[in-house]
Amino acid sequence: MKAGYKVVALASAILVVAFGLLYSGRSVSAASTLQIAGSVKLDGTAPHQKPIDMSKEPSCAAVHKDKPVTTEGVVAGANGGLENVVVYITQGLTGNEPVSTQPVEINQKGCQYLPHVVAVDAGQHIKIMNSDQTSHNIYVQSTKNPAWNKSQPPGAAPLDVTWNNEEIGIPVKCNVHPWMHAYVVVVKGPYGVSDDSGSFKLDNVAPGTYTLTAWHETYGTQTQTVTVAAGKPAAVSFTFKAK
Amino acid sequence: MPGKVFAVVVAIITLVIAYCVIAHVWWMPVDVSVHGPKIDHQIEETLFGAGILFIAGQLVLASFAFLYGDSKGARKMKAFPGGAKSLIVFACVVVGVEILVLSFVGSKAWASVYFTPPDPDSLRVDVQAGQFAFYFRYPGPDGKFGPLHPELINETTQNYFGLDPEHDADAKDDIVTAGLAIPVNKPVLLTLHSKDMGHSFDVRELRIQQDFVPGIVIPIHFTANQTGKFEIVCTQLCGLGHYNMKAYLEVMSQADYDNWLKQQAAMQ
Amino acid sequence: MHDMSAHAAAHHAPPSGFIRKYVFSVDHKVIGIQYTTLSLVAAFIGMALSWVMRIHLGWPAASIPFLGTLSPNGAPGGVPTPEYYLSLMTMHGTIMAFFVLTAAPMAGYGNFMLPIQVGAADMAFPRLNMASFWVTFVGFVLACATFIIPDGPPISGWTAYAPLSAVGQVAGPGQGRGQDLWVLSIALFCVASLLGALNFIVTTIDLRTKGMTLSRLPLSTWAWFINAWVSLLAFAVLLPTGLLLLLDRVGGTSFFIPGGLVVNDKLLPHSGGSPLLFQHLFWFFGHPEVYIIILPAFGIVAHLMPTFTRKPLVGGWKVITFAMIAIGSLSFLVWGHHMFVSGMSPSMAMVFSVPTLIITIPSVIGVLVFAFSLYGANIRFTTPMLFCLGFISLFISGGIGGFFLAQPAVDSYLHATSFVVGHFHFTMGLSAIFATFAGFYYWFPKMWGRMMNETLGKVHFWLSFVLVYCVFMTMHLMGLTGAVRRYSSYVADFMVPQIPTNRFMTVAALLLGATQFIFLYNAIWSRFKGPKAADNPWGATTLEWDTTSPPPFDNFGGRQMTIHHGPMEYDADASVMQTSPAKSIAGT
Amino acid sequence: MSESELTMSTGHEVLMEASPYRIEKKKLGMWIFIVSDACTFATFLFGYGYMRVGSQNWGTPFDFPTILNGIIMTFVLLSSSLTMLAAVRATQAGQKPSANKWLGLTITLGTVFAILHLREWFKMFGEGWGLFSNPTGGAVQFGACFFSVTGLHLAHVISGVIALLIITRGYNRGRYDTSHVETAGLYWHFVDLVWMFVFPMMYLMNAR
Repeated sequence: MKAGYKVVALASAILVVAFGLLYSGRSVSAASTLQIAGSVKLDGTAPHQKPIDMSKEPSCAAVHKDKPVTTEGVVAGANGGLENVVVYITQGLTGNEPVSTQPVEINQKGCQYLPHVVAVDAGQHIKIMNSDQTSHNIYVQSTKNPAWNKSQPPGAAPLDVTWNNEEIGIPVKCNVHPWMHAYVVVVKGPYGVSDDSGSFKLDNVAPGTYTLTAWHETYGTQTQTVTVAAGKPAAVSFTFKAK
Repeated sequence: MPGKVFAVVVAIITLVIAYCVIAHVWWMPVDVSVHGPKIDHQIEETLFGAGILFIAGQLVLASFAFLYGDSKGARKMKAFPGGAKSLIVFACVVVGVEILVLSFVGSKAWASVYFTPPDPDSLRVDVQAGQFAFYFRYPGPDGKFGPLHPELINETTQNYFGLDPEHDADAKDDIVTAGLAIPVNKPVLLTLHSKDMGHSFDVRELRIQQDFVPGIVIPIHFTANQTGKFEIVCTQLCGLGHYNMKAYLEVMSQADYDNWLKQQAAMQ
Repeated sequence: MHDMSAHAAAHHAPPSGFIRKYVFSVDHKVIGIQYTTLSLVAAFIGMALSWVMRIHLGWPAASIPFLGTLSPNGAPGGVPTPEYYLSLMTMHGTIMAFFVLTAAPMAGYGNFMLPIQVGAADMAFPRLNMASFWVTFVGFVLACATFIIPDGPPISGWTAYAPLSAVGQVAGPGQGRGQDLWVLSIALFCVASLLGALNFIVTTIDLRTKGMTLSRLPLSTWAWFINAWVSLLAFAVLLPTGLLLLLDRVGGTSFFIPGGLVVNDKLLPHSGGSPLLFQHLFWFFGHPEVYIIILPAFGIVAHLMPTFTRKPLVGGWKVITFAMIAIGSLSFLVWGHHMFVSGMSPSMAMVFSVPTLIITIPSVIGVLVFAFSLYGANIRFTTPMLFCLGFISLFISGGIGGFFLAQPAVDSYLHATSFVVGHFHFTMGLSAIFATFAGFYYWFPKMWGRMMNETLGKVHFWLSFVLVYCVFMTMHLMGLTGAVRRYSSYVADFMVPQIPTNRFMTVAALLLGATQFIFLYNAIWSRFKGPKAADNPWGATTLEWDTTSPPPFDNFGGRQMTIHHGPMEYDADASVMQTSPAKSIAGT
Repeated sequence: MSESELTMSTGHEVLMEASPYRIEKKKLGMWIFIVSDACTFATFLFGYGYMRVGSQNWGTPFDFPTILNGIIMTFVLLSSSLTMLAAVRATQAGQKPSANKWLGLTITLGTVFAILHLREWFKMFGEGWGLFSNPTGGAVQFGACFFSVTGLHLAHVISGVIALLIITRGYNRGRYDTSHVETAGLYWHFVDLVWMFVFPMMYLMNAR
């Protein structure tokens, strides 16, 4: 019986070591492709965003009757963060970054596009879904990619679409509900979109020096260079001045 | 034989239709406008006059088909004694009278809607139609509408009219809403703009239907005499969202209206 | 001159070789059959489109079998998108109004029968005639091609109101290449109709055989002749309208596009045009077009009824002919009644309302003549005669609707409701179709030399007649509730209660469509297996029945016909009608 | 066509009901065509009038040289009508040589008209006129109306010239006869008549 304890102890010891090795191995592999993390700040107070009256579409108005939604031209997040800023790399890429295979989703819910701004790799798939009881039309006013305009009745299968050329800030709108707007940013290489606290991160960045560009639908673009050294994630921060 | 069957079928069809109309199986909705009753009366009068002609015509046709089947020579054929002259006279007189009555009374109804000038102190509301929604603009406290700048129209910032509050004093207090609210028993003057296509302003309960024509401003005026919530729909084909281009008309008491306008002003 | 008689001989010798004989034939009979066949195909296509619309209206969420695979873009999973519904609506209207109702009773039967009825060997300009068919054919192909191109068919309705039809792709799906193709197709159709009308007029004026005075013309010829004039003027206006629209679309002009248009937040570069100009031009064509469709129907019914009632029409050829002339000429003064609520000056509305009401007088006279010609007759209820009776009944029902829509005050409520849809389906749609059916059953023996099956024909009539009322009279009544047309689904709350009504109409419409296959089967079966037709199976008195069925290449086998009295003039006792043209027409 | 020649050659009235207009079908056909073509031109001119009345800043840009050019064009086209008349007379009299002379002259005048017209067009293009551009800052409809209306007429003139060439050739080869020349003459006179509307409405009304 005692031998049994020994066996268990030994086995567990081996397991611990094994897990330890595995873990260290993962951290090593992580070190080889770093990430750029950072945050976007809004300097000043965001302009007044008008509330949206959806009374035209009762089913959607019902969804928001507690807190009316507003326009999303400038969405200021917690502690001065600026939401919906797309950060991507404009210089320094090797050109053979892998296209993310994970499809991005845009949901039409309560007569809003969720999310309001999406970024994708050129060629990455986007799933456009309609969770409303009304039919929307999706008008993609792209210029470097073929523009299209198509209705999606309630309960229709999601649309699976891709954009093959880089294009920044493709306006997407629904004519049936003129207040519905979204933007698609098509880039090559890593990208990040700032969340409600203004923070973002770009994954799988090889060490090197890059020019980062931050794009916002209202405030336009900013660029800065950042160097990603092996071993530690680079931190950057953008600041947009409220106009 | 087929003649008799035809006669019976036509008679049945005629009676069923007559029943549907008389029994109001399908009928007009409640009428909430001051001028509406004139139009309703006109429709009913036409239903009556034309209905008589309809029933008479169908029954004449049916009875002739019933009576004059092929007798294989048993019955000598005879020409219609009245001859063509009587038919022509009948047509000219009966239809002519009908026409005179209808256009006389009808033009009165039409004139009452379109030829009476709007009440000078009527409530003015500006309507902007676009693919695929209506937006309404109230002049605000100053009672003046700011000028429109089409190049400024921007749906992302909800600037559906193309107002420029920074530079136009009159535009500062304009109130833009997604629904039309009006006080009951108050004359209303709408000015219809369209920013893109031809649209139409149709409220069944008001008995008003008027197209928007891009490039020109079309005034229409009416007075609603009952409170309630009614649908404004577009009846002029304007694109893929035509079927869902609508807004709501709310006729309220003056007090409710004032509150509503305050809320809307706060939401600007 | 001698070489010309050689020409003449060559003309009278039928062409050899399949292509010259059946495809690019200059023989008016072949061309007539080509037109009729084209219309038949078009009619079934248009009908299929209406089925999809009806099903979608009755059961908006229903997935329609095969549709998902037929057009995965327009109807993913078989459920039509709103824009696809509008495309179907547009193409249904276009195909039915132009390629069926305008083509079949006029170009189809007219081409085949008019030269024979006036005793000519062919149309005045056979090559022109061939050209007009093939131009029509290309136009039809272009119209159908809109379904194939990625852009899809236009969504602006058969009226193609500017600016929706003029500003291009930004206006919505189908408004790019689709609308371009549509305009081209209509322009081609205009050219073809103009050539056809020219041919009809010249043939009727110049190629009448000895003794075929105007007073002795068969009433169908009269109708085609009057109608040719109306088409000549109407299509001559639609053609330039289409060209101007095309200029606006591709040339960057602004005839129909006003300034300051903002579509999808884009300020368009156009300025100064007028959408109302387009409506005026379109309806100046568009309303005569309605009569272009109904006049041949009048003619066919007037032509058939004496044969089957065995007695002349009340008032002989004069009354009905002058009624048709009056309708034809008044039709150019009424276009404004389509624009009562479209921003035209209200006083103009009253001006237009008067001739619109007045035009009912000749129409009523026509109907009365038809109805009272039955008085004291010996009606032979053959299938063609039944369809004639159906025409009269439907035309009464449809005409009644005119009293409503002719009055601005009433129209301001009924405009753009399903009442209008029911009204024009009765008047220009189903009435014309019934007369076309009557003509088809009546002339089939002459065109193909075989009789059609009477029993199937009668079944076809009874079902069609009842179902037509179920569909389109219901539309009238539903219109009283203000149910708006051109809506693909019931987003407006007040239309939700009409869903059961729509389901009833949908079922009836599907049955009505199914009924037409009885007709199709009857036609195809009789074409090959039907009993051989005599030269004059109906005992009619016009020239087309005084030759073989089908007629020889030169129509009368070299005989030069001479006419001694008209189709409705009889011997001393005017009560009995000749049962053989031989008596009324002496061959020389 | 040969059908009519049969009837014409053997005498229309013998076999056929007399044409109420006593003219054979080719000519009648041309008359009918003229009726419908007149409607087409009328539509264009109606559109022009509608545009003109509807716009505030129409402007009358044509200076004297342009009007002079227009007058010369009018003169050329009118005289071509006369030469056409002479050509028809000659063919009726069966004098081939003089018929050829007159036909040739008509064709030349028609060509000269077209050349003058195009020259003026290109001059205007040079000044910045276009279907949707107006260098004087007036209504852009001007270019649209001017070029579409005169363009339609020019197209008629050019196709008329081509038709005349073909007919002259056929006439000399004996393939076409007097009736063809007469029919062509009808068309040519119609084109002139239309110009009599186009010139005042498009040029004189827009003269400074």
